[in-house]
Amino acid sequence: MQVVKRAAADYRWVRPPEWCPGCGHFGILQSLYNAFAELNLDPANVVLVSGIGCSSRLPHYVRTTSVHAIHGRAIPYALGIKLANPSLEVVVVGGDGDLMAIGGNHLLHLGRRNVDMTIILMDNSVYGLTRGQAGPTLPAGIKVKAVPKANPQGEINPLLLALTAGFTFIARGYSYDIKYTTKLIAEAITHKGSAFVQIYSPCVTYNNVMTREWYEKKIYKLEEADPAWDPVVHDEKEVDLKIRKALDKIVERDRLPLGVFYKNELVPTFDERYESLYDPNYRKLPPALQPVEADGKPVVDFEKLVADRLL
Amino acid sequence: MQVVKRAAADYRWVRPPEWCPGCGHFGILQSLYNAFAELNLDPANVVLVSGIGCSSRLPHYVRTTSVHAIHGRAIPYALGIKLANPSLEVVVVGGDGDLMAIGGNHLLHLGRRNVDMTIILMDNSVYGLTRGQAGPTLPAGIKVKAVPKANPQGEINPLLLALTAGFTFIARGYSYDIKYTTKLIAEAITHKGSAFVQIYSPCVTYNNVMTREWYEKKIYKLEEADPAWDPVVHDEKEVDLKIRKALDKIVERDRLPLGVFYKNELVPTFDERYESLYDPNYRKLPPALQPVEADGKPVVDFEKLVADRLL
Amino acid sequence: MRISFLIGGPQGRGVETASFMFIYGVGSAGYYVYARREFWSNIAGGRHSYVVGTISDRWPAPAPGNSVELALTFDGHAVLEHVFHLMRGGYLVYNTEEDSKTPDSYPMMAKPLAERLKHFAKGQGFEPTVRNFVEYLRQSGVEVVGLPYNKHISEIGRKIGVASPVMLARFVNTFVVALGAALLGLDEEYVARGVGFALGKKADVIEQNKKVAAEAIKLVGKKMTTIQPRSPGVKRIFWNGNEASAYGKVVGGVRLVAYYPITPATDDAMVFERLIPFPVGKDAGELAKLERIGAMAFQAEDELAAVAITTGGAIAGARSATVTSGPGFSLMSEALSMAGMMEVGIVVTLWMRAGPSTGQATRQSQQDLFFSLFIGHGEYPKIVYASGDLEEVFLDNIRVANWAERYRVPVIHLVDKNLSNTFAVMPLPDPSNLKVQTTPPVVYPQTKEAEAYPLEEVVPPKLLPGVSNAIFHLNSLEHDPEGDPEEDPVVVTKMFEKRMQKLKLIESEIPPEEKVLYFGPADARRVIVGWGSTKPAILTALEELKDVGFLYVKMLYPYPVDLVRRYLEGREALFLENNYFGQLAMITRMFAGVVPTAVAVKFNGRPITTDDVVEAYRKFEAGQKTIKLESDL
Amino acid sequence: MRISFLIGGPQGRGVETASFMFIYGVGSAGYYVYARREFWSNIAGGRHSYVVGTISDRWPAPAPGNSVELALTFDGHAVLEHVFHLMRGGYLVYNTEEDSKTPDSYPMMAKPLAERLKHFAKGQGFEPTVRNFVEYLRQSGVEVVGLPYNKHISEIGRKIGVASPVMLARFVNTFVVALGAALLGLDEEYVARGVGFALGKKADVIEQNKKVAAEAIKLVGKKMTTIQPRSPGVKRIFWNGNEASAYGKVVGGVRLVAYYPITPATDDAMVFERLIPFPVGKDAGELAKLERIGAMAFQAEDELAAVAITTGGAIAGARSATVTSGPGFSLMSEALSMAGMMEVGIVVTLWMRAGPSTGQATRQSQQDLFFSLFIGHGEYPKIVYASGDLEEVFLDNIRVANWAERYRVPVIHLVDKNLSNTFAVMPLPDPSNLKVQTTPPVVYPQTKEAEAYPLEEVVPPKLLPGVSNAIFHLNSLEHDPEGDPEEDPVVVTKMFEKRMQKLKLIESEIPPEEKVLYFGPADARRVIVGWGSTKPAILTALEELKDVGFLYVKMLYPYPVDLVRRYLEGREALFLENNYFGQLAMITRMFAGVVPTAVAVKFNGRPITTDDVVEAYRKFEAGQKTIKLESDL
Ligand SMILES: Cc1ncc(C[n+]2csc(CCOP(=O)(O)OP(=O)(O)O)c2C)c(N)n1
Ligand SMILES: Cc1ncc(C[n+]2csc(CCOP(=O)(O)OP(=O)(O)O)c2C)c(N)n1
Ligand code: SF4
Ligand code: SF4
Ligand SMILES: [Mg+2]
Ligand SMILES: [Mg+2]
Repeated sequence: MQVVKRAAADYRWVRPPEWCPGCGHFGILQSLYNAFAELNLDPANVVLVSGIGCSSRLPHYVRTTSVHAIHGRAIPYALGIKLANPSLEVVVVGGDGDLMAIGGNHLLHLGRRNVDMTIILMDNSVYGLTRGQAGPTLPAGIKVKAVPKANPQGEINPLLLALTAGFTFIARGYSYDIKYTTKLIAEAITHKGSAFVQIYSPCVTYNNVMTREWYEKKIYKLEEADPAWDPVVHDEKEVDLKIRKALDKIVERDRLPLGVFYKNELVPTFDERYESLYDPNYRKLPPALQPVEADGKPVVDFEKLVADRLL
Repeated sequence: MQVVKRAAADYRWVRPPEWCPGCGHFGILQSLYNAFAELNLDPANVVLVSGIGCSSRLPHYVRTTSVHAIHGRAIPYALGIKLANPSLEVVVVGGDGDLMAIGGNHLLHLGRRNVDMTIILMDNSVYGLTRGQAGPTLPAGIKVKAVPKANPQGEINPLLLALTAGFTFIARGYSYDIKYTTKLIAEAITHKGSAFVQIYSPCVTYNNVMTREWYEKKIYKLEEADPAWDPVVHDEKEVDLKIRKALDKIVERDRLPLGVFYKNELVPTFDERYESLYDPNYRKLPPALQPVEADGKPVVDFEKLVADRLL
Repeated sequence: MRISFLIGGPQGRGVETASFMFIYGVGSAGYYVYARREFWSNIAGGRHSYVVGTISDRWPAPAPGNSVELALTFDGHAVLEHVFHLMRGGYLVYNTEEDSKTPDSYPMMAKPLAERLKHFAKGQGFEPTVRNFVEYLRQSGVEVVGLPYNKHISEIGRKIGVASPVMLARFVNTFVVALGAALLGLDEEYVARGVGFALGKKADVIEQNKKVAAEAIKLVGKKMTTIQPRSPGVKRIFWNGNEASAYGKVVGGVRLVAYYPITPATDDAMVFERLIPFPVGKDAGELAKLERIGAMAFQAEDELAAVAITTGGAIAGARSATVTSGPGFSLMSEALSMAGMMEVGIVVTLWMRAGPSTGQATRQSQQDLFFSLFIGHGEYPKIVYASGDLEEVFLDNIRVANWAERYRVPVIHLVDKNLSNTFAVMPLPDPSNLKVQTTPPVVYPQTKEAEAYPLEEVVPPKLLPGVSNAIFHLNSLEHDPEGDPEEDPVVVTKMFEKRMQKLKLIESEIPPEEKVLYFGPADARRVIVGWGSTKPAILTALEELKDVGFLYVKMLYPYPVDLVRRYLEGREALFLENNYFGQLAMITRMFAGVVPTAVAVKFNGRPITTDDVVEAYRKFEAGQKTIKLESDL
Repeated sequence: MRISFLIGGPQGRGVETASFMFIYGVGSAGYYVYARREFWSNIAGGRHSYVVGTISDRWPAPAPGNSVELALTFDGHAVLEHVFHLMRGGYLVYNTEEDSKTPDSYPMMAKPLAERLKHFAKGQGFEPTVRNFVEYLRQSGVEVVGLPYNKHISEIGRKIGVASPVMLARFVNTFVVALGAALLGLDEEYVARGVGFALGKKADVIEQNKKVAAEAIKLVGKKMTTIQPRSPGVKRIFWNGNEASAYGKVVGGVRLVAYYPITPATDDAMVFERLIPFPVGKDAGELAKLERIGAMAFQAEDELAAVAITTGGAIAGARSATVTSGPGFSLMSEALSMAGMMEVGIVVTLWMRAGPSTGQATRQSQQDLFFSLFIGHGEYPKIVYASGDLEEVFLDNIRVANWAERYRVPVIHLVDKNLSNTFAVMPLPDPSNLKVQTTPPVVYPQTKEAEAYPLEEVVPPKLLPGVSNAIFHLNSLEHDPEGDPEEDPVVVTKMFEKRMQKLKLIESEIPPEEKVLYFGPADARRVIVGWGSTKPAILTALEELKDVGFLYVKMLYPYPVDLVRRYLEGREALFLENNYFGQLAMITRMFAGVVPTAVAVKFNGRPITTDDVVEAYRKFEAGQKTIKLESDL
């Protein structure tokens, strides 16, 4: 087979994005194109999965296979796809409302499985598509443009949640910094295990508080602030230390660090666990790729299957 | 009014518990009776709320008002009760399956509101009532009695989740240590804000790994190991430090600390926030206690209500 | 008097604001307006949005049909969208600066529409430019007011001393609205009132826009009509369906609304939230000493939580409601079954939109009738009730809140996208004929274990935690009178029947006129049967269709079998519905055994218009049994 | 030949194991057994559980009625539970050591039952002791075998050299089962086979228990009958409904099962999981070289995830199913609507139990028919199909897996608690008449943007990520052929109709004999109409009720209107259902316009028995229109 080298433009779908001009989500889309090109992913082997939200429309602007599912459930749909065919490159994108409010439980339970897929949180701290209500990452007391009152609910830190969930790659980017975001997304995709990337992505229409200016005053890069920063677990024994170091940065609130907080490829992935516990051929012959009949006859030997039940 | 002093037995319901003999849940039940008695709670002013599970049957064994709701939703039912009438003492009990698997999202979103109520997790790392499947706190690779294969999914640390969620009181007990568990529950109930108590509660029928012996080899008490242990945030400035200290203990895995990990009463409760942002009379005249009509006439002045819309 | 209009332009860029200006402006001249908004399910990004409506000197104002007399367009895209929506003799206002554009100039125009337009132009032998379509309209008898908008606005800016492009851009709304006002013979004062309503009461803003309006009006040489400012003699309100619903909740005593945002339901909750704390009336009994009272509006993490919080609120004793649309309603299935089992009365205001699944989030349908009737596993009593216009939306909110408390069942209140986005200037409804009916809680003098589910009472006593001095157990499991789990077959049967007896109780207590209404001649041989928001269109069509009856069904469950049978006995019935299956027709067959003569359906995401009703009826008269409606305005 | 039996004792303490021993033991003597388990919805704690069934030399073995000929009881509680479940001439085996106990001695006995027993004893003029009830039974013509169990077991222990109380306690099951074997004239060999099956094949355990059995058998002086060991001449299987379902999935090619535990569905998934990896057959084409192949069994965090994972699996190309019961099914509403919209074929095996809400988690009902038909917001195509016995459960699993792939719709496979807990020794079904039908995926030679929803094809092409070399978009929003969001009214209408045409396709392709079956005389004037697990009881009753037909409906949606009309035309129809509303009767009226003559329902959480069918039919014959069944075995 001929090796194709694809460019970012090769991942652009025919239809143009329908976001408000200036929306942070454009930056993430561009970064995704770039990362896909950098990794030269086969667009027919990538499955982009999303829920519902402005952010969740992203797959329609990308030239890869995609599933635009229902609100909050992108992760389990993606998971089903990946479980059935682990050779696919599965990437989930979604908003803070989608992935952390209604979809919070699936995020929480994905990490602990360490399935080899990537979650990209397009975080604007509001519900864009339903016209500007508070998202779960909006701090208490802030009143955004379109709602009548200030937020009486506190915020959740997505990275702390990812760590709690057991994600083995945890990073944070900023949508207007396309180069950096590209790098983080590419790293997340190549990571072996469940990867989580939060990307600050201002909603220019409804979030009049957490704006470009607001973010740019607070963000900094981990590796710039501390050139010795090394989030990678190189040895089992380092796990506790690296988790504690990551936590230390994750709970930072006044300034907002960007970069990779934690990365551990020593945890077995779900595939690996499944092969050792259930089915040694799992990756060779996964559910989606098995023939189940030959000339209409089941491939399974029924009598052998029920042997211990026969009288 | 006459002051009644109630004893633990005053909270015992007429029907006996229907758990398997030796089940850890008995210890929690007794601790709850004790704590209620210690605090002398009015049983007609307490609402015990649960979902579905062996653990969730607990309210039927207690002489207080209770709501035995559906699987995974105890928290939002309890929340609705508390929001409508904040003067009630609302306590949620439930299993690891109920509160952390199907109900994980509600736990995640309760903490950030800091509503003044208590969650008691009766943690046996299995699904008792459905006959022994893996619960979300069962470590990967463990095979419990009634299931065909070892667990391919990792565990979630309930305390780390509680901290992520924003609970302002976080503690862990052990069901066979009734005295200690009583103390923790009483503290949780008196805490001003959202309180979370995890209680190890072995399932003698299905969890043949995490047994009494297993736990008793690992548990220790924070304040015994470190007499200077002080989980309380006494000053706003201490928050970050105390969170980091709590995290340090929460992520401990080889041994299992019991005790109070974190306590912060400086965070405004939801009532307080709601009063300042929405309704200054909220606690004086909450939704459940307002008359809504007088002689069949609405108490609200309709024309004043729509004044800005009249032509 | 009746003038139909539309205002169209790029979504999210002021066309909604312009519509408010126009409607309020016309309203402030003493008229009634009935209008509806159509928009795409994304925020901005260049899609086309419009408002279509009717101005009238009487109420109810007629519902719009498939074409209008006056079209105010913001850009060429809007002209192209509405080429087939203009009446002969109608007026088109448009921007000549877009004359040379074609469907392909508007990347956000729906591709199939662009293709249809090009195909049409080709058939007519012209290039598909805006100019040519306008010319085609002119030849079809449409009066055209074409002006170079930006050029004029710049000139006006110069006159009134505004040069910044940002500022000038803000005048477009006022400019277009003023062109409309000019055609109606209304002066700048009314445009200014619209501006005041839509942009806020700042005097300088109003003054400046008034000047813009005055200048714009001068640019129009024609007049469609002259509508004289008048005094309608009644108090009027400008609101939409979401707002009517929220006001109904407040008046009806709802004090807890938990919700998760979803189109087109969110605004019901957000208006409720905005209104907190509410003004107290003079006759408010013990509350009268307070100026304002509060309530709980709560944004939940999802709909599973929203309905549970709502149920919790009701358990504690607050009148509680949640608002949602199809996807969220689906998520409430399990909890509704529980409310039925646990005997907790809650209200779910269900704003139907076009499904299945995410479907068309901002489009109309009545697809969720079946699902509302049978939602949730297992069998339990409930009420399903539908509103058909804004007055009903308001008043029915009071009714359903009463019923939820009275019967302790989940009450599903069916409304839809069409109602949510209906904007009307209409007489202020009078809620005083409708009582807010509550049940006092049981209060024991001494703490007491109480039966939550006594077998002798169809509706359990109102026991409230912290109020009743009672200790009681509520349960989602099948239970004994104490509320504790029970599987004894005898008790189980009794408990099941006790719950189901509520259906009979509901049937017997709710008066017939709140269940079905009949319009038209008592002896009509043919009857149109409908429910929900098709009501105004059907009533409007009835003015044209003589000798036809209209059986309007509000109570969907428990189904008013006897009433429906009585009205349909011996008549031919055309069922008219905004869904695919003809769901009302089917349940009528199931519950009442009445076989529909014909069924007309529309499932393209657009509401049934007055013209649709007439078309369906003509086909029905001609003997057609299944009729598909496809108009697109 | 037919012997009915029950085995009752304290739940969670061996009575289930004893039942397996007994059933397998009798089965190993060459007989068929059809039995059902009843238990409470908590794990242990002292509730009463039992198995009731029939032994027969033919298959289908008759379904049990409301009383049995042989009752093996473990304790006095069990005697009291079954006082009214013994036939005249039947045999009761009980422990005389409990003679002096009364209902109040058993704190876990359902209070209402205890009250009824005490009331009955009072009416009869005796103290409510176990002894007196046994005496009452004796006087009613029941043969009693009363033995002091523990005394005998200790003695036997002494004989065979076992003294430890723990060990002795383990012999109770064998002891009681052996007493039953004695009455049936079976020797210890068959008890030992039962022990081998229930406790494992360890030779020493079997040997020891065989000795216990031999001793126990000697204690019984009476004999009901002597059933001769026989050779039935066909391969037989011992399984229950959950297992039959799991085997059906494996054979039918299901390779991904995602689930969240729930009674009575869990075992379907857990058996599937246990069987991984599966043995490959010799005719397996390219797979034949492998010995075993794998599959994915996945325990999700909740049912929202379970159904989504299942759908994801199907999108990737695996035959995928989820298993659940009412509460979990409710949570799947939104995702089912999406599967309909996105055109993904999945199977939901719905194990119905008694609702509403948590209801009675371990009890029987057919309450979820309505909900299955109309689950999820919006209108979309689906299939709802029901199985009525274990063979059907197995074979229908293959059918529904085929259909999900063929039509790309959600398929809801209705089974119930009654089936899940039916244990049978029966002929091994032969799946070879049923094809496993798959569609090959489209594979492009070169990467290509492909239409996921071409308008010309009712069922979309099978595009698989990573396989088809295709780039395509799937969407829960209304979409154009490319799968991108579209709200153009013309395209929307076409897409909607295209999806709905599947219903017609399904109707035309699935053969009539897979939709309805008719039993009994072709010219019967009266017909019983039923669905699902009432089938065996109705068929058994038909042997007694001459001249009656039985119309058995398997396809519930799309409803087989023509077939049902044809069979019911001109006949009187009694609908018989395990729910409150008579749901099949109602949908038959809705879809087919057929008015049921009478409806018999049972909603106390217990299945409809053969005696119930006879009772209902007698009342129907006598002209009763609505019949409530209340038997409790
Ligand atoms: C079950 C369900 N509930 C609610 C909605 C309505 N809804 C659509 S998008 C959205 C939130 C979007 O917010 P987010 O995920 O943060 O994305 P953003 O638009 O901010 O990018 C909501 C609540 C829905 N589609 N489905
Ligand atoms: C929606 C729904 N799904 C599944 C169930 C079945 N179910 C009942 S209890 C339970 C889990 C119980 O586990 P846990 O909460 O840990 O309590 P435990 O029995 O271990 O105390 C499940 C899955 C249900 N009742 N409802
Ligand atoms: S509403 Fe906000 S998130 Fe949505 S497209 Fe516009 S700017 Fe982006
Ligand atoms: S099954 Fe486990 S959790 Fe349930 S009652 Fe028995 S021991 Fe307790
Ligand atoms: Mg967002
Ligand atoms: Mg548990």
